[in-house]
Amino acid sequence: MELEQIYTQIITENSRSKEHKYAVKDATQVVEGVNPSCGDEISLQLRVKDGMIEDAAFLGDGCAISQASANIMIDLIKGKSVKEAEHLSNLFLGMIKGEVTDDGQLDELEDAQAFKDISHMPARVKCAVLGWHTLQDAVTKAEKATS
Amino acid sequence: MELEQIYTQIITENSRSKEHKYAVKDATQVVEGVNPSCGDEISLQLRVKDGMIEDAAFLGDGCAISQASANIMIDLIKGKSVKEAEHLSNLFLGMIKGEVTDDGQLDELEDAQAFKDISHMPARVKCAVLGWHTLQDAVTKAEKATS
Amino acid sequence: MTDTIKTQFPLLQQKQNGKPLVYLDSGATTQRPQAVLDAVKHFYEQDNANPHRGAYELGERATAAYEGARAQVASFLNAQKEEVIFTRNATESLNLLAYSWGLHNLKAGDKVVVSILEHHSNLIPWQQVCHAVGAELIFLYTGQDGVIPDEEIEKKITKGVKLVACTHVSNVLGLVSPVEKIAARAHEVGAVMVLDCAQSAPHLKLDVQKLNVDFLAFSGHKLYAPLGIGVLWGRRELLEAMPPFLTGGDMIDSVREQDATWAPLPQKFEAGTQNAGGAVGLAAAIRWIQSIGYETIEKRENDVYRYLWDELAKMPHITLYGTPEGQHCGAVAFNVEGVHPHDVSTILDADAVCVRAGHHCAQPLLTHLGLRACCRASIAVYNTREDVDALANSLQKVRKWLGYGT
Amino acid sequence: MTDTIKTQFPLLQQKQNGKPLVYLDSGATTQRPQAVLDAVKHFYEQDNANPHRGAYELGERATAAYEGARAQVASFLNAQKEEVIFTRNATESLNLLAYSWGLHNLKAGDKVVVSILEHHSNLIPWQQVCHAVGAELIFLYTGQDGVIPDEEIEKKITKGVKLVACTHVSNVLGLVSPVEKIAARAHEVGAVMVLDCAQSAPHLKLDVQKLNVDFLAFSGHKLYAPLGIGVLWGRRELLEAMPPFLTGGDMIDSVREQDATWAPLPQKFEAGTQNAGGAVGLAAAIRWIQSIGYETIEKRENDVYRYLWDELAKMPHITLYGTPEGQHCGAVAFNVEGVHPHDVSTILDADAVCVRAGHHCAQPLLTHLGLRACCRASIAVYNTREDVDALANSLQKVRKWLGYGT
Ligand SMILES: Cc1ncc(COP(=O)(O)O)c(C=O)c1O
Ligand SMILES: Cc1ncc(COP(=O)(O)O)c(C=O)c1O
Repeated sequence: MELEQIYTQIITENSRSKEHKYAVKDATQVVEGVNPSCGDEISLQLRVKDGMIEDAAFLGDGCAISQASANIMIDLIKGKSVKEAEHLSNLFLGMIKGEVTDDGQLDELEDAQAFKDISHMPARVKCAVLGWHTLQDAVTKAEKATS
Repeated sequence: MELEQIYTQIITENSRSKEHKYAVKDATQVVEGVNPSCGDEISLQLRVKDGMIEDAAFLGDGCAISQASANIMIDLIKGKSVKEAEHLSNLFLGMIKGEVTDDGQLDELEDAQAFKDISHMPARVKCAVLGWHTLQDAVTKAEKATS
Repeated sequence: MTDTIKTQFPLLQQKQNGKPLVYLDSGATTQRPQAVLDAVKHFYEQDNANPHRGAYELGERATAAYEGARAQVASFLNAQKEEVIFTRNATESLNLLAYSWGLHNLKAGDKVVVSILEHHSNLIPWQQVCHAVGAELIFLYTGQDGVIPDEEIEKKITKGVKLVACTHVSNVLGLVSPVEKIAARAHEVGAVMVLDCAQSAPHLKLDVQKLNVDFLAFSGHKLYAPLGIGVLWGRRELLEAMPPFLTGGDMIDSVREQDATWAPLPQKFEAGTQNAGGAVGLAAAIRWIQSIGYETIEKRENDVYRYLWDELAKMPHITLYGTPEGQHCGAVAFNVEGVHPHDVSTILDADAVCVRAGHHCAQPLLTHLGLRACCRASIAVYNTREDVDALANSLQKVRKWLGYGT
Repeated sequence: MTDTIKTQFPLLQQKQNGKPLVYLDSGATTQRPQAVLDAVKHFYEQDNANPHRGAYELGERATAAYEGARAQVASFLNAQKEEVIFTRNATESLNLLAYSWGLHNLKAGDKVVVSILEHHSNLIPWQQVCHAVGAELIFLYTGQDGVIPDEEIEKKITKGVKLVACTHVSNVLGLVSPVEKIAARAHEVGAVMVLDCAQSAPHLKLDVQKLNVDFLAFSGHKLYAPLGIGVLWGRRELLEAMPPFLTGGDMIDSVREQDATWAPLPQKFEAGTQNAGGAVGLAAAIRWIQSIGYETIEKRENDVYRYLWDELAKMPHITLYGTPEGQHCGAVAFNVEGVHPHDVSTILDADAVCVRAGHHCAQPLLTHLGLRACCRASIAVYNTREDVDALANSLQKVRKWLGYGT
């Protein structure tokens, strides 16, 4: 996909969406992530109950890529199990690293597949993965909390 | 002059001569010089009376160039005035630096003129000037002692 | 397009996505003219040996090349050879100062003054020393325009200040600092004055006799020279009184099992095998600069700088930082409304226009200006008005990519 | 004469006084093969930008080139990428350790052990730290043959020793140190083991998993790479626990006016703009070495080394230092009876033979062996038996020049 298309697709759909931008009520996990290359920060908030993500949202500003990626991520994980979220984040990071390339497998990522070509822009990879890395931290904490 | 000739002339005449290698009796100035590039040391000893160098000699080991240069220097300055020694050392160092090139002027240096071409071997310049720099220190001290 | 200066830079001849490369990040590092690349090549193909170590002819040529480079830098700065210390970059020069001068001259209760404009490399070393010895670190603040007011200098540089460290030119705003006033005031209160010339050396003639500072640092790679070579200049008495920083080969007078004595300047501060190839490249870069002349450089760059400022100022949705007043060189900082600087940089890159986005290693300044990040276009002598046009054209597209109407 | 390895080195094709250059000072610095010069040229002509700073394509290529070089070094050492720190040279690597590990881990009464074989660069930094903190510096002595006896290791490396720093190969005698024994003993008493690989890296395959050391340092310029690039490798846990050494741009996580936090490894130790061109050259040198293979290198060099030793041993009036026993590489040290080493070097130079004369930055070793200076011939993979013949022929003349009969 051309860079311009990625941008167009990403923003029209996601980057300026406010849908998932709020503080989660009674959040069980609030995890901060930071992109050292630009200082952008994200606060990921989950409410997990019985292993299910009842609610998920994020706060913070950042570039279009990080915002859109986080927005799509929340779309995907809300209402899913923590295990499932973990699986998706592994899949996403695997895709970005170029380790998972099978389109069949990647279908699960739905809109997040748009970031596949970001691996050609190493300087922006950190933007695309910011939300997902933060999710991994949150998942680890959620699993610890229940074990 | 070819390098081999310099060496031949220098050593046959000077570098292994023991003539000026002794401790000066009742020395008025004993000054140490060191060549930082090889660690070679020289101890220059003068007995100055009424502004005249009554006796001069040196101790220490070193390369052929430094030894020969010191030996020729002692030959030149023994029996001369401190002022004259200072003049000769300025002339020698001027020759080495390429600042004094007039053969007429350099004639005063007698055998020490053999070192003229050492300026083409920058790494060995320090060997050739070791004795002369030490002489300059000694002269300064001698002048201070009488003033 | 066939600018006679630009054509001397091999890297700038490349195309990206079919478009000529427009390099506007010279504040980060410059490109190298053919003359510099050739000089380094010549050194490695003809004269390479370990300087100061071999007494053979090849070794002497290497030493002559290295020490000749020092002489070139010295005359460039109007300084003495022994006062020129080769380092890796400006950062190392400033760290050398912090460790060697700082740790041995500062004590609890002393004050160190820096400006809020500083690059991290002229800030963190002083933070570290101040923490280590218990000294106080004080900032000269600017107004929102990036200018340090006179009162600030009067008020902050007072008795008890032992060192003032300031950048000559801001790497973000391109503004020239009031060095004369700061240095005069520093000396009035008995402080030592350090000038970070990383961003000024490529643009302004430096003369240590006129600058009235005590130490000065810059990097070769921002001055058309290769990476890996930098300079610290210092006043001889100060350098002589300082202990060595790095120790090891070549900086000694003599070594025993339990102690060692140091070589005279400049060797005392140059431990281990030095980057002679880099020094040769720096000397070639200086000769190249001198062949053009700072007068021409300033004229050319001023024209492009003003044009850059004015073109951006004309555009809607663009905010410029700093002020068009006063003396500038190098950098122009800006943001595009509603677009994150990293996105701006990525979008411009699709048009082969290289600008930098981020905090530019000046986080405290950005915080002070109420920013987290911004874009920076920075120019060198090879940049032209065409480069500015390419930037302006590409900037037009940025908001459209992100779905804004205009 | 048309050795396929030697022909790859432009500098070695030159003549001096009409004679082919015979370069026997690779222990000081090696020459560079065309492949290395080309890689650096390519970087500056195509990929140069400030690594880690530009988010545009050119900047990403520069970052990829620099980080790719780190990956190359890591695989060369069988290490992790994050454990590879780029420095200027071995000297800086060792100073980094002394400042960052040493000053923060050593205290009054602790003991540091080095060998008497050390190059000044692996000695003075430890002298300085010991003085600063009040630790004791203890020497492993060799016999007159240059070999460290087992008893010495047992006796000196005991409880209370916190750090052992030792050279892998002596830069004077060419002897390989008993690293396995020293490292095992160091770890037995809980000390950290530092290995100076400046003289081993060009000759012996280094594998940090097998070497059983904690830190290791070497210089690119002794390994066919450009000047101005070196490496410090360290175990991750140790590096992570260490404070930064140089501070400034690129090594931070975030910076406020009064303090800063540090980037993770390896950036924490790489302040300021790094020598990416040098790193690219080092990576190319490693690829070049690997294309030949250490097996071939060792075989070739061993043959020339043995031939060199045997030829000199046969000559009258020549004293060799060290011992022909045991594993050697690189250097052979000798003196000519009645002739000062500097004169030897000058006379050989007239035949275009380059050897080094002096204390070789190992004054305590020379003092220990009862010497003030000596000559050193040192070889690299490009040297041949013909080079040794040229040296031997020229050595025949030395005493005659100085008026001796034979
Ligand atoms: C054993 C040893 N250690 C350290 C060094 C220092 O290397 P550099 O001068 O490249 O820092 C050298 C070479 O000079 C050496 O031979
Ligand atoms: C003002 C200023 N000071 C210091 C530095 C540090 O230079 P370097 O990274 O070459 O050490 C820079 C550039 O990055 C700079 O712009």
